[in-house]
Amino acid sequence: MSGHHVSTAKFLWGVAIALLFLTFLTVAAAWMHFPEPWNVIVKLGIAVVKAFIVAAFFMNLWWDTKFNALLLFMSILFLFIFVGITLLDTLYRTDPIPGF
Amino acid sequence: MNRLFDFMLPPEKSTTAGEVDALFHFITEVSLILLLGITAVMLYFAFKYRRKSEDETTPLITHNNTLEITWSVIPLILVLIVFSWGYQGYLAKTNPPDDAYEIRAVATSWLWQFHYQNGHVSTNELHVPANRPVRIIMSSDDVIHSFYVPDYRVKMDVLPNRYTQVWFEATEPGESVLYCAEYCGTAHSDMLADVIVHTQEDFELWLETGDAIDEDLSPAELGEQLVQRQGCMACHSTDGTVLQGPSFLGAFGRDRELTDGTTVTIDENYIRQSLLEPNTQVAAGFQPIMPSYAASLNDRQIDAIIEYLKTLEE
Amino acid sequence: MATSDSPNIKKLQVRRYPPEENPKKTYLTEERGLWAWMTTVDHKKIGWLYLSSIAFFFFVAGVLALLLRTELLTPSQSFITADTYNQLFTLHGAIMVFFFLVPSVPAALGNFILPLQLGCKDVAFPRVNLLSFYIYVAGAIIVLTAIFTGGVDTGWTFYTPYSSSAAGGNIMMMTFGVFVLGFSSILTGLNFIVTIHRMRSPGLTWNKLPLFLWGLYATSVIQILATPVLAITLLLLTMERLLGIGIFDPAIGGDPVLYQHFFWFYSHPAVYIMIVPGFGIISEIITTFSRKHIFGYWAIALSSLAIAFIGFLVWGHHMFVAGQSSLANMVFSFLTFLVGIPTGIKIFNWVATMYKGSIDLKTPMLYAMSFLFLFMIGGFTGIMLGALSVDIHLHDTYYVVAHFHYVMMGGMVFAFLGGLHYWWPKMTGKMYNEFWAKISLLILFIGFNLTFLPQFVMGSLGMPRRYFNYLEQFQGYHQLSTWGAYLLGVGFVIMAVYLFHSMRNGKQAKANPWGSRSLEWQASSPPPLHNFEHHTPVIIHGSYDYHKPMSEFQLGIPTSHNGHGEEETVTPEPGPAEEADK
Amino acid sequence: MAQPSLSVKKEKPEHHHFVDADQQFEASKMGVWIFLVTEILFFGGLFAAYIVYRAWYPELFIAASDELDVFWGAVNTVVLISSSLTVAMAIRSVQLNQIKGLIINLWITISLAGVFMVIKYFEYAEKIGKGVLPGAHYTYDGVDHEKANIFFSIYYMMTGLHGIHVLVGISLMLWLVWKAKKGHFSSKYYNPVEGTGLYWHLVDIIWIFLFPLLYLID
Repeated sequence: MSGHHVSTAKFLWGVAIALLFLTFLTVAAAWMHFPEPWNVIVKLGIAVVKAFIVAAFFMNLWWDTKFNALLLFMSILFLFIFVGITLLDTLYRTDPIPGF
Repeated sequence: MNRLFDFMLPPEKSTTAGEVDALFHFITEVSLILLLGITAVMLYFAFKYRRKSEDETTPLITHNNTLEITWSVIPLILVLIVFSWGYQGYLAKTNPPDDAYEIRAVATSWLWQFHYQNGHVSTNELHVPANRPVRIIMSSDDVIHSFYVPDYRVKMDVLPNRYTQVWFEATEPGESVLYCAEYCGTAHSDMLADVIVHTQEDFELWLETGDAIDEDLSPAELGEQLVQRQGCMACHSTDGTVLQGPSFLGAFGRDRELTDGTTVTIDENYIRQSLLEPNTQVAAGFQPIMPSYAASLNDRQIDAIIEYLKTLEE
Repeated sequence: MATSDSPNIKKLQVRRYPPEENPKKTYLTEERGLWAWMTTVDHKKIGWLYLSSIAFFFFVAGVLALLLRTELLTPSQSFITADTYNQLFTLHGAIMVFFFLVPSVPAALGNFILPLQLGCKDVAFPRVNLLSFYIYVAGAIIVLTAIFTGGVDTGWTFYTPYSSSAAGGNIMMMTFGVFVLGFSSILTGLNFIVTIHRMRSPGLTWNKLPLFLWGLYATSVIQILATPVLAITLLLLTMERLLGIGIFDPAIGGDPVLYQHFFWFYSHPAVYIMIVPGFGIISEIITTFSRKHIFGYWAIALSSLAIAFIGFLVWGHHMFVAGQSSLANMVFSFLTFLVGIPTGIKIFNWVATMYKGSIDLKTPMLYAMSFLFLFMIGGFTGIMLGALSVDIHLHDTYYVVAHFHYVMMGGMVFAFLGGLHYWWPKMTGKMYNEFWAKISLLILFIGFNLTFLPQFVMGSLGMPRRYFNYLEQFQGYHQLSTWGAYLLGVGFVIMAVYLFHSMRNGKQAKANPWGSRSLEWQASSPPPLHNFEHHTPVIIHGSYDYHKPMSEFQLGIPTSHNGHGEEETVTPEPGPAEEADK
Repeated sequence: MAQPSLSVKKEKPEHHHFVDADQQFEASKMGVWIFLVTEILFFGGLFAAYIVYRAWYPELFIAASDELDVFWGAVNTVVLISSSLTVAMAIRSVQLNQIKGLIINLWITISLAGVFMVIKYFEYAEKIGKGVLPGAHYTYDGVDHEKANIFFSIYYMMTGLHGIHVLVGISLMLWLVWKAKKGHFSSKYYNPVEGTGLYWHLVDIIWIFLFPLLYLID
C-alpha cells in the first residue's frame, strides 16, 4: 500500500511553481480577451489542470488507492448530472406569451 | 366504454380526456394481472414448500440467466410502451391548436380571476364555449398555484414570474370544478372555481352582458350573491370569525384602525376604495394581500356589495 | 497487503457453530447505567439510541396523522382550524421523512447489524457514530423548538416563494434543524462505506457480502452524494428568508422552479435512501425463512446499485406540471421508467428464492410477503405516475398520496418492522410472542389497505392533496380511510405492548433461533460487547449456503492473529473443531 | 485490499477496534475523502446556481464581474496555492518525524490563511460600502442589469461559504499545532494531519475555480 507516499521537498516546490505559473497564465488570458466560447474554455481548462495537479500531487491521489480517486470522480460526475439535467429544463423553456 | 376501473375516473368532459383514460385503464389492468399473478405464485410457493421438518436442507439454485433476462426484458418492453403512450398524450395535451380561444387567468391567494379579450373579468368563474379549443394563459400574483380541472384531465402550475398555459376543448355545455392543486396556504382548499361551459351563442351573449341573473334582485341580495361568488368569503367571514381579513359582521359604520396608525370610519367610500385599491388602506393586524376588483366589478355591483354589508349588523 | 484467503484459512482453528447459549456477559450487561449508554461508542448501543428516538418520532408523527384523518371525517372544519391542519400535515411529513424514514433502517438496524455481519468489533469511526447520533438529537431539538415557536405550514417540501416570503411561522429554525440533521445522515453513510470497504473480516469477499450490506452500501452512497445538495438548498432557503438573496424568490428576481430542482435532487434519491435498505432486509428474511440460497445474488446486489444510480436521474418527475421544459419532462419520464426494471428484477428474484425452499411462515416472513404485495402496488402506481399524460391528471392528488404511502409505509415500514422482528432476538436476547405478533401484523395489513386503497380512488376522481375542506362527494372515501388509520393505530399499540413485554418477560432467545447462515447469528444472543469475543472471525461459508446442513457450519478464528497485533496463543475449542479439520 | 494479511506482524492501531494501524490509516483517509465528496456536492449546489443563471444572463455576468478586483483575486490565489504547498510540506515533515518542521509549516499555513481572509475582508468592505449587497438589499447602480443583485447573491454565497471553510481550516490547524506540541503525532501516526491537509487542498481547489468564474469572466 502506497498510502504513506513521501514526496521530496523539491518535488512539492515544483508543483507549487507550476500552479503559480498557471495562475499567471490564466490572468494573462483574461487580458487577451479571447472571443466568447474560447474565453470560458481557456480559463476553465487552466482551472481544471490546476485542480488536477493539486489533487494528484498535493493530495497524493497519483499514488493512492484507486478508490479514493474514484470517489473524487463520482462527486464530479454527480455534479455534472445535477447541472446537466437541470439545464435541460432551464435552457429549453418555451413560455407562452399572452395575446392581449 | 365499460371498463373495470371506470369508477376510478371522473366523467370525460374534454376531447383529450379519453386518451388519458385509455392509458390509465391499460396500466391499471396490466398491473392488476401482474399483481395477482405474482401474489398467487408467492402464496402457492409458501403453501407448496412449507417447512416439514426442522433440519431440511434445500437445493442450491443460484441463478438462471434465461429466466432473469426474460423478466428484465418483458417489463422493459411494457414500460417503453407506457412511456411512449404517455408522451404522445402529453404532447397532445400541451400543444394548443392555433385557433384556440385565449383567456387570461390570474391566481391570487386564494381566488381566481379570468380576463377575457373584451376586457370582461370574472372571479372564481371560468366561462368557456363548448366545442372550441380554449387556451388559458396563466400567471400568479404571489405564490405558486395550480390550475386543475379533473373533468378535463388538465393541470398546470401557475407561477409568479412566468406565464404558463393549459388548453382544453369542452365537449358539452355544463359545469365542472376547478381546483387549486398546489399548496398555497390557509385557504388553499377553498380556492375552487366553477368552469361554466356555454354553447357558442350563449358564450357570446355572456361576454356582452355578463351575468344576467342580477336583473331582478334587490341590491342587498345581489351584494350577497357577489360576496359569495367573487371569492370574498375565503378571507372575510360574515359571522364574526377573523380569517385572513377582518369579518364583515357589524363592520359598516364602525371606526377602523389602519396599519399606518390612522383611523377611518367604514363608510361607502372606504368600501369602494377597498375594492378598487385594496392595499392603500389596510386594517391594522392584517397583511396587504387583497387583489383589486377594479376590472371585475361595475358601479352597480359595488353599490350592491355596500348595501349588503350594511345589512350585516351584529 | 491484499492476500488470498485460502492459505491463511488453512492455518485456522475452526470453531463449530453454535456459540455460547445464554451468555452471562453481553453488551447489555457490560457498561450499564444511563451515563454509560449516553456516552457509549458501541455500535449496538448507538443502534438502540437511534431505535428509541425514531420510535418516539414515529409515534409523534403517527398521532399527527390520526389527528389529520379525524379532521377529514367531515368535509368542512370539525375540530381544528385550517392553519392548524396545514401545520399538522407539514409536521407529519417532515418528521416522518427526516426523523423516521431516513434514519430508520441504516441508523437503527444498520448500526446494530452491520459490524456483526462484517465480523468486526465496531464501525470504522465509533466516535463519529456517536457524534452522528447527537447531531440527530440537536436537529430534533431545533425542529421541536421551531414547532413550539410558531410552527411551519409550508409542507415538507418548503416550496418557494411560499416558504421564502408568504408563509409565517418559524421556517428558518425548521430548515436549520433539517440542515443539521443532514449531517447526521452524511456521517452515518460515511461510516458505513468506510466500514464495508476496510473492515470486512478475512474471507468476506464482495461476492459473499450479505445483501443487507449491499443495500446499506447503496444507501450510504446516496446519502453521501445527495444530502449535501439538500444542505446547500436549505442554506440558500434560510438565506432567502434572512437576507433575501433572491436566487429562488421571484419577488427579488429568482426562479422558484430552480428551487424545486435543488430540492428534488436530494429528495427523490432520499426515497431510495428510505427503501433500498428495506430491500436488503427483505433479502435476508426471505432466504432465512425459505432456508434457501438467494436466487440471483448479483442481480439483487447490482440492482440496488443501479436503483441508487438511476434514482439520481429522475427527480424531475415531481415537476411534470411545475413549468419545466417539455424536453426535461420527456427525459425525466423516460428515465423514471428505467428505475422500474431493477425494482422488478428484485421482486421476481425474491419470489424465485421461495421456489423449492423450506418455508416457515414466522412473523418476519409474513412481513416480507406483505411487503412484496404492498410494494408491488406502490411500484405499479409509480409506473402510472411516471406516464406523462396520466400524471398531468393525477399529480398533487390523493393518488400520489396513496402511491407514496404504499411505497414508504407498505414498503419501507413493513420491511423495517420485518427487520425489527427478525433481529429482535439478536438485539434483546428475548423472543416476542408469535401469536400477538401475527395478530398485530394482520391488523396492520388490513388497516393499511383500508386507509390507502380509497385514497387511490378519490385521487383519480380528482381530490387534490393538502385539502382541509373538500367536496361532499369524497366524504365516503375519506371516512373509510380514517377508519383504516384508526385500525393501524390499534395494530401499533398491540405491537408496542408485546415488544415491551418480551423485553422483560420474553422467552430466552437462542443464538440462532431462525437457523440462519448469516454471520450475525453466529454471535451469541445478545452479542458480547465486542461482538465475537475479541476475535476477528474468518468467513468460510457464504451467508446463503442453505444447501449445507447447519452442522457443517463453522466459524474460523486465526491462531496467528487475535486482532490486537501481538502474538498470542488462542486456546483451541474442544472437540468439534479438531474433528472438522480432519 | 481490505483484508489484512494474517501472517505479518502489524503495528498496533491507535483505536482498538481496528485490526492494525495500516487499516486505521487507510480507513481514516477514505473517511476524509468521502467527506470531501460531500463538500464538493455542497459547493456544487452553488456552482449549479451559478451555471443556470450564467446561461440565462451571460451579459449580466460579464458586466457585474467588472466590479470585482482581478488584482486582489489573483493575489489571493497565489496566497492559497502557497498555503497548499506549506500544508504539503507539513505532512512531509511529520512523515519524516520532524515535528518541529510540522509545527513551523502549520504556522505558515495559518498565517497565509489569515492573509487570505484579511484581503477578503477589504474586498467585502469595499463592496458593502458602495451598496453592493446580496439580493433584496442591493442598492448599487453601477451595473446596468435588472438581475445584478442575483449575481452578487451568488458571489457572496460562494465566497462567503468558501471563507467559512477557510476559517474552519484555520481552527483545525491551530488544533493540530496544539496536538503536535503535546507530542501526539509521529511518522507512525499522523492521520489528523493527513486529513486536514486533504481538506485544505480541497479549499484551495474550490478557490481555483471560483477565481476565474467570478473575477475573470471578461
